[in-house]
Amino acid sequence: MLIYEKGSSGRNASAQIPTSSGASSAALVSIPAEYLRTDAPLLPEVSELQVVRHFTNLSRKNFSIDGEFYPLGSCTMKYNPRGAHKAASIPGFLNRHPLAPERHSQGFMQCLYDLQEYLKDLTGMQAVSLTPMAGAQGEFAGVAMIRAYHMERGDHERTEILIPIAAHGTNPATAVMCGYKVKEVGISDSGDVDLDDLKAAVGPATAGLMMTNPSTLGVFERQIKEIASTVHDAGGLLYYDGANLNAILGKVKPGDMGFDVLHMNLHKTFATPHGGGGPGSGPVGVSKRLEPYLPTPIVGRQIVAGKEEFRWLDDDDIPRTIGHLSAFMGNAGILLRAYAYASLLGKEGMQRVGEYATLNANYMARRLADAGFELAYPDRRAAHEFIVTLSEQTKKLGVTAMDFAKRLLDYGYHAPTTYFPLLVPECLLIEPTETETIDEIDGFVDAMKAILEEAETNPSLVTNAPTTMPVKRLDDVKAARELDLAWRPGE
Amino acid sequence: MLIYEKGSSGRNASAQIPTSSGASSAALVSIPAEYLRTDAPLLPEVSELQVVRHFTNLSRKNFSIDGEFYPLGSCTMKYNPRGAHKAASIPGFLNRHPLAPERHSQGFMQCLYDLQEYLKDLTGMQAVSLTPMAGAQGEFAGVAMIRAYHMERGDHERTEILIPIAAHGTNPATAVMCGYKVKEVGISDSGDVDLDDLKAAVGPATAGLMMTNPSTLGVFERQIKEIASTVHDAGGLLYYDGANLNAILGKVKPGDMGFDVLHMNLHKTFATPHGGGGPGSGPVGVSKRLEPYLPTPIVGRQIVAGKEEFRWLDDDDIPRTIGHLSAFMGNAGILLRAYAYASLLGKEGMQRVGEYATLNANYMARRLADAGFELAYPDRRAAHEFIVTLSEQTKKLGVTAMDFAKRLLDYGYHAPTTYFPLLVPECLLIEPTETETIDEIDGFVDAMKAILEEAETNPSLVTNAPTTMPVKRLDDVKAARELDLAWRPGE
Amino acid sequence: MPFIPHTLDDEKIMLETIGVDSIEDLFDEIPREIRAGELKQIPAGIGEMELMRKMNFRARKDEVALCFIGAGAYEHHIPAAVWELVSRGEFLTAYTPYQAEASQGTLQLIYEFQSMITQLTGMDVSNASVYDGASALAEAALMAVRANRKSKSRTILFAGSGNPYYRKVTQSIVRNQNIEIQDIPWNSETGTIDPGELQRWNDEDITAIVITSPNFFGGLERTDELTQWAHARGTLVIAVVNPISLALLKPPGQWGDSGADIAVGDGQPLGIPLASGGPYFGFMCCKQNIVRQMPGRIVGRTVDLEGREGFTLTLQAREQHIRRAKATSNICTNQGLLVSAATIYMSLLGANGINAVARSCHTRTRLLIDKLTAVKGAEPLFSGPVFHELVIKLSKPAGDVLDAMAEQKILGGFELRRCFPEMTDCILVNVTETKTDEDLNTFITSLKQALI
Amino acid sequence: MPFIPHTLDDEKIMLETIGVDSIEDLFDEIPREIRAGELKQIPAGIGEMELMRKMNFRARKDEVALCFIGAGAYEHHIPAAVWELVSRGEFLTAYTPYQAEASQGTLQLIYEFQSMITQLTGMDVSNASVYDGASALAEAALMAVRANRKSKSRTILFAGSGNPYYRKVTQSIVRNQNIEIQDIPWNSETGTIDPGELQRWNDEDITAIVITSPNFFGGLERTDELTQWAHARGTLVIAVVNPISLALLKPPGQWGDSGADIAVGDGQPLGIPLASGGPYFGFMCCKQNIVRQMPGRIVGRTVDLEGREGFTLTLQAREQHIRRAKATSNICTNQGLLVSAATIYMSLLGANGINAVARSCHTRTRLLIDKLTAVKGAEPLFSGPVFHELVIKLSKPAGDVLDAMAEQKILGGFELRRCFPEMTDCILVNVTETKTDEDLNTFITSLKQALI
Ligand SMILES: Cc1ncc(COP(=O)(O)O)c(C=O)c1O
Ligand SMILES: Cc1ncc(COP(=O)(O)O)c(C=O)c1O
Repeated sequence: MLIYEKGSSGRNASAQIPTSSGASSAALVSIPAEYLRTDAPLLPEVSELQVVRHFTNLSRKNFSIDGEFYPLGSCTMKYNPRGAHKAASIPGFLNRHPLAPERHSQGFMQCLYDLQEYLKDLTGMQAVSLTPMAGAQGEFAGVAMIRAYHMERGDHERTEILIPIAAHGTNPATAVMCGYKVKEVGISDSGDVDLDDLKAAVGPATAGLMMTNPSTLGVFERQIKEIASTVHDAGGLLYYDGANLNAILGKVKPGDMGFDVLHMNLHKTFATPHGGGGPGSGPVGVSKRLEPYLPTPIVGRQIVAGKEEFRWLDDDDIPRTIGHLSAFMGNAGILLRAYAYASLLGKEGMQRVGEYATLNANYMARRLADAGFELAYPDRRAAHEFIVTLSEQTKKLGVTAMDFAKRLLDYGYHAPTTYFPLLVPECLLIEPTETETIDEIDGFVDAMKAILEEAETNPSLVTNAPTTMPVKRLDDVKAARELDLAWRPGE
Repeated sequence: MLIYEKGSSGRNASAQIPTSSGASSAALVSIPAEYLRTDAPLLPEVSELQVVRHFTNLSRKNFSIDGEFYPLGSCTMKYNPRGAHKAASIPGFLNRHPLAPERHSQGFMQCLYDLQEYLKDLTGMQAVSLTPMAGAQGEFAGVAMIRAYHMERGDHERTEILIPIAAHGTNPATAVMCGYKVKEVGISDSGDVDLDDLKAAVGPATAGLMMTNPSTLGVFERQIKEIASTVHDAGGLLYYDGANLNAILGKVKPGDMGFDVLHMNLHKTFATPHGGGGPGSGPVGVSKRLEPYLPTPIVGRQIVAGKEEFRWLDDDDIPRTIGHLSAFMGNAGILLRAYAYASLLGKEGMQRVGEYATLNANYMARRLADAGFELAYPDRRAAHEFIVTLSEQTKKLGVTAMDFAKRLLDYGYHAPTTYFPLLVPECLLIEPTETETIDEIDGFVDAMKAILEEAETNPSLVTNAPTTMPVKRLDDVKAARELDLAWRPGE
Repeated sequence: MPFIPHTLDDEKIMLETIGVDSIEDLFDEIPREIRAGELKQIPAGIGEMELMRKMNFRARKDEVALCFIGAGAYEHHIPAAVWELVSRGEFLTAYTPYQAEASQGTLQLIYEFQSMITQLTGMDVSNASVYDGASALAEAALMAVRANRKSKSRTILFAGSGNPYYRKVTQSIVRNQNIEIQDIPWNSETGTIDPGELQRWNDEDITAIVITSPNFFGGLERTDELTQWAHARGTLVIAVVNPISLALLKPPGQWGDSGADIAVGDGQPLGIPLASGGPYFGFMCCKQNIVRQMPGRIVGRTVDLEGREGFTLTLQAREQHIRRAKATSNICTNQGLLVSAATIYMSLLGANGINAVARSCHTRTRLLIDKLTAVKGAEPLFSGPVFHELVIKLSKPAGDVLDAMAEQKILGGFELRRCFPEMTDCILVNVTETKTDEDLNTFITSLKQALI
Repeated sequence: MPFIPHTLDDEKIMLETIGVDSIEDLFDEIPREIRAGELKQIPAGIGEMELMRKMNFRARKDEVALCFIGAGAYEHHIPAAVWELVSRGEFLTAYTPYQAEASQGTLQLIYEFQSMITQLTGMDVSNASVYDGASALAEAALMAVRANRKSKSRTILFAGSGNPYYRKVTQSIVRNQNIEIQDIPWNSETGTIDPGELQRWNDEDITAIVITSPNFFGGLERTDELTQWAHARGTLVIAVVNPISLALLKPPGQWGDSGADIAVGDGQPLGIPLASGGPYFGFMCCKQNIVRQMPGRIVGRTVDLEGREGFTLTLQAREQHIRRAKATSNICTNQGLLVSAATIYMSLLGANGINAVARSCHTRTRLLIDKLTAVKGAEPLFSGPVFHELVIKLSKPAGDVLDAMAEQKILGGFELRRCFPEMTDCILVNVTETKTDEDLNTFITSLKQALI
């Protein structure tokens, strides 16, 4: 039931409504009638208890990390420390206006400065800007910098971005947003980039190559050095999609792989909460030659009379910047959470992230393989994630990857990513993350085994799943055909 | 699964553990070995995520006001404003040490002083002490004051406390804790006290009478003036159990009814959260003659150099006090919440509480009666609560009040209080409270109707309920016979 | 090992199962020569206790007594229930609702959000949010270029009284697609756009016009006339609005005869703390006929196999994960949690409540203007109606005055010179329902002193 | 109408259904002459915004920089997860788990609590809490009188080095039942009880003895000898303990040969904020053989109709709602929410974590003692081992010194004169893991200045 349907005309949560004393209509006279609204918008008319009860109950219809194992590949659904959340919620941070003068912002700015330094170290890049508000915006910033670089050099013929076919959808979409054409590059059977294909594709039109490593196939691109030199030799730049940084945190730095520019997803690698679809944060890091183009503002540090002082570096300081990407300074609160997380982990902790994420993934992959599931790349090490393909089961039993995914919900596990990357048929992309125990992983494997048995003995249990959720499978076709995107009265 | 069973030897939530640097064992040398523990206590060994996930999931196995309509009679389960919770959680309050000097406590003490004044006004009493930590401790304080009063007057023969049979169990238990014998007083068919019985019971041994009004039968005691004079004439004092104050808030003051002493349940009338069984707070109010005995400390106010100052009144100021009832000053945080609640409601709001609590109860009673349920006191006004008796259904259909209660859970409603008061067979004591909407009440009535129909057509649906909860009915006999009160390893 | 639950035994079992000797072996596909050395800039980890201590110390440095800066982010009362609910793990730690059956909570909430925000804006449909108000405007510009098939110019007019930061962000984002932004100058007396100014574009192919009202200076634009001009010539209208104002002021869906085509803004005033600038969220509404050009997630109501009502992501063919290079935008993660907060805020306040907030903001702003008459050397720069924000012209350089006020921990306003170099003695001052009479008096006293 | 959802229409329908004209009619059974007039002391209601403003203002008044007062309530680090979880509506707004099937969350949690606290204390069984440590002691005294059937004297010995506030509360509560409390004097050099002192009661019928360790002065008592003396003569032993200390110090279940009979204390150190003194919770454990004399709720593990594990309130025949006048106590509402916090705290910290906290407290206390040697006019009063608290004797009146320190917002300790009138120049100082080296230096510097 919608909150609208719980309302009743004239009901309200009056403790939240400013008393009318402060809102005499005499003052409104100063606004001529033509500017005023004459009808009232239809919003719910409910009591405070109704609101609390409604949203409490809605929340209970969600799976979440706090409630369930959530091995959603490529999304790094790991524990979001409550301490980081609390640290970012201290009133002094929460009430700070984004345009407060620098001298009333030193505490906040110091956190950001420190975070910039940490991220540089972790990625091996020369400079970092924290402003992009999610991975995709980080990608935008990165490719826009590549473009600015070529443009400034008068290199106008570079109109293409190369992208391996397994890439996340944001990569090609970003390239287009930045005015580029996309050229796809194939993948070999081993999961590495098809070097021949790359060499054929690269050329004077190549502005750059976007890739993530480990790739979205869950394996580390072993020829990365050769790829880098191939692209660089052709005059292109290398973009690193940092969504999979968790896999290699502290183990290998994108800068050392030869990347010129990257973004990180703090809402993945730095454990800031995903919030049911955001907010995120996608800082960008660059090598020396792209530094002049970084998006602004950035926090700078100077020593004044022996004292550390932080100040905003903006367009005046970075005149060739690609510009601002948000009204203020990005998702500041998420940056604070990431800073808190990094502080809690420290340098050893950071290193362990990659280690145990990788350990969990390889253990889980092995156990699933032993249980009879087919790994997409059985001869490769799993990075922090790996792919199971159920095309065999689909063919033989008529039970698809989607059916497995839905049935997992009944077993109390969130489904892995399904049907991505598109390259692998009937696939599940599984990422356990380092914060899960061996017991959770074993439990998941047991559920997969049980579902496989169901699929063999009683497939309708699987194809009709889920049955324990608030709804059964939804009619997506109807949703798209008979668009119902907002409640209207009289329904 | 118990949290213990999720643990693994050596696992921990290390971000919470002080670093060993501060805990060198050299310092421990100053504690001789004979004082030290040699074995480690068995506590869970789990990660922070495991803790968060475990308790998140446990919480989801609870009904609560935030999630469900919870008409538990005599418990006043109404909305607990989040604003009051937040106000009491401001760091300045949360971090204040209870023994901080007065000059660093003025903000806190002012809130308590204000609350004392509000409560005096609401109850019509002369003075208030906030220290009792729940209703039962308030009762203790009240009866202890009655005892101190008689003792000081040398009135040693008064050894009995009179209590109407419908009273809450805490009343007789309290009387005994205070060294009294309990004498029960009967109730007439109309739900009022049986005056003849009272007159027969009262006498020189009478120390006092404890009662609540409206009574736990959900009706207002109409002869209250006569009862008061009967007891007073015999030299006894009148104790008011304020658990049912919600019914008459702002409508009638216990002081005006003739009561000498009372307690209030702030966790009921003042909407502080019940917390799964506490904390509560049970301030006491007294008439002039009991004022010297109030439990300490109390907040006093004085004007010093034109400025308001608050100070603790303790045993030196109130030498005949019955003493301290808690190590510090009662459930301070609950008092702050109650103060916040009173501030939000203000005087008009306070008055409305009684009005709408009564409206909801009478509406619900009428609707249930119309639906064929038998009210215990059909000719009386319901106060904030009322009683339905299902003895008819029990006899005819073999479906008891307990069965109805359990089946209601399946319908998403918390059960009313069952089998209390003991006086009325197969009863449900129902208290909707003023914060529920007509829709919730109608929904509950519909559920009751549906269950009645089930009881008539398919009684096993009701007698086997609940079926949608995490467990079915539990084996209470086994629980009491084969006591299992703590997890031990190897189970 | 913070947050890593592995015991030595666990690790042993796992390594054995995999068939390797050490965790190090799992990285053997990474070429030796690129393996990372030690981290140099990151200190050793600290416990939560030390973290809180450090962060409390830093946060305290930034505390002020009173803040009159608005300029796109506004201090409002946020009901306690909002963040208590939003912080529930089930909202906070869920992801994008890809598995609809296990995400009905978030999905229904977004549907409710779409319902409410379209009511406030008076528009037909809404998406589930974009990053912030500024990037919402950039997306709106790109969307308008896609939607306005008749226009070939890729030229967008920007009413220059709009938020200059939004202007900058839009510029950063759209310039890669050869879109040109031209500014409509504002009248220096009213601080708003004279509709007559548009005449100079009468003969040009203009793809869309961006109208911000209340504008950056708090002024109300003549939105009806501007909209009429645009629609008369096939130019799409992009409205930039403040959601709180919309319970009081004419919503974009009612501008002119047929309403704006796209309406965007920042949702921050709807229950989101200032928090140094984010996370906030951008809202984005449009007319039904161009919904397929909208970027971002959209939730639709449908039924399940048994006919029960349910909610799901819909029109996904617009999005990058399906359409890749042909998507309407690259946006993926948006600002879900903030949308949750706003939805709860709107539910608690209702239309009357938001209207009361808007009225209170307005009345208190008027009160400040009244009190200003007693201050020598400070007066409103513009005539004309404003909503909760105004420009004050000072007799001294604004920077000095603001510095003097800041000494007393009062942030007296936004220094307009930061965006408009010529406005050296002007400040932009915001007053919301949070400012008591006493606060206004404090402001006035402090301002007076600073002007001496 | 804050929190009342009735619209005029609702009200009309309801009144019609009931068959009355007005709400007023529903009160017609209340005699006219006692109906209340207007409320005089209660001001008009305010909104949540104004409330928060007022409360923030008042709370700010009470803030201090550093607090070294312990005396029964101790500042510890509280993991953020604790109160985030406890504040979930399902814990916060549920009631006593009367309907077990709809309260398995709370019930299992209490069972887990009972498991953990009995482990810490080394006792057999625990209840679900009483109000606080002091009232727990009072209940323990009453329980001992019931449990010790052989003793007729109703006399309880109280080791005088115990918490004087606990002593007072116990006195207030037990005196109505003709129970006498006699004090065992403490040795003025060690600040603890000499077991030899007990000889004077050798020939008397003593029902129980109360031993507090660490005692009020932080000193560790010779609990083995005291327990042995008591048990040798049929006297029950009531232990009063600090739960944090129990991961380091010998728990009451191991005192003497057979352990204390009842162990109580305040659970505040386990994740409960100082909060001006409450709500905290009292824990209460005992030996299995006297569990039926225990007051309060107890949760047991059992099975449901289908054999599934489940939890329920048990041994309810001890309680007032069943046994009424014959109940073990009148306690009903206890401190459930705080028990929840403590259970989560203990789960997060584990045995190693609590041990580390205890060690850190101890080490930091020793550090303070070391630093004290540099302060003229301040030295530890007692010899002998202490846990995280100690008495410092000053060369000046304690009140003056503490006042001077308080000027700098440092609460230097508890003024012992408040409980022990003769100790005019002594303060009781507590140091926990929250105090950094810098904090200790600040304390020392401030103390030095105050002593000049
Ligand atoms: C590989 C990859 N790249 C980019 C992104 C985009 O990041 P965001 O959703 O933060 O925009 C994602 C997110 O799912 C991803 O998995
Ligand atoms: C009528 C009545 N009296 C007294 C009490 C005892 O109050 P408390 O549980 O706060 O001790 C209750 C609580 O349920 C009650 O309903």
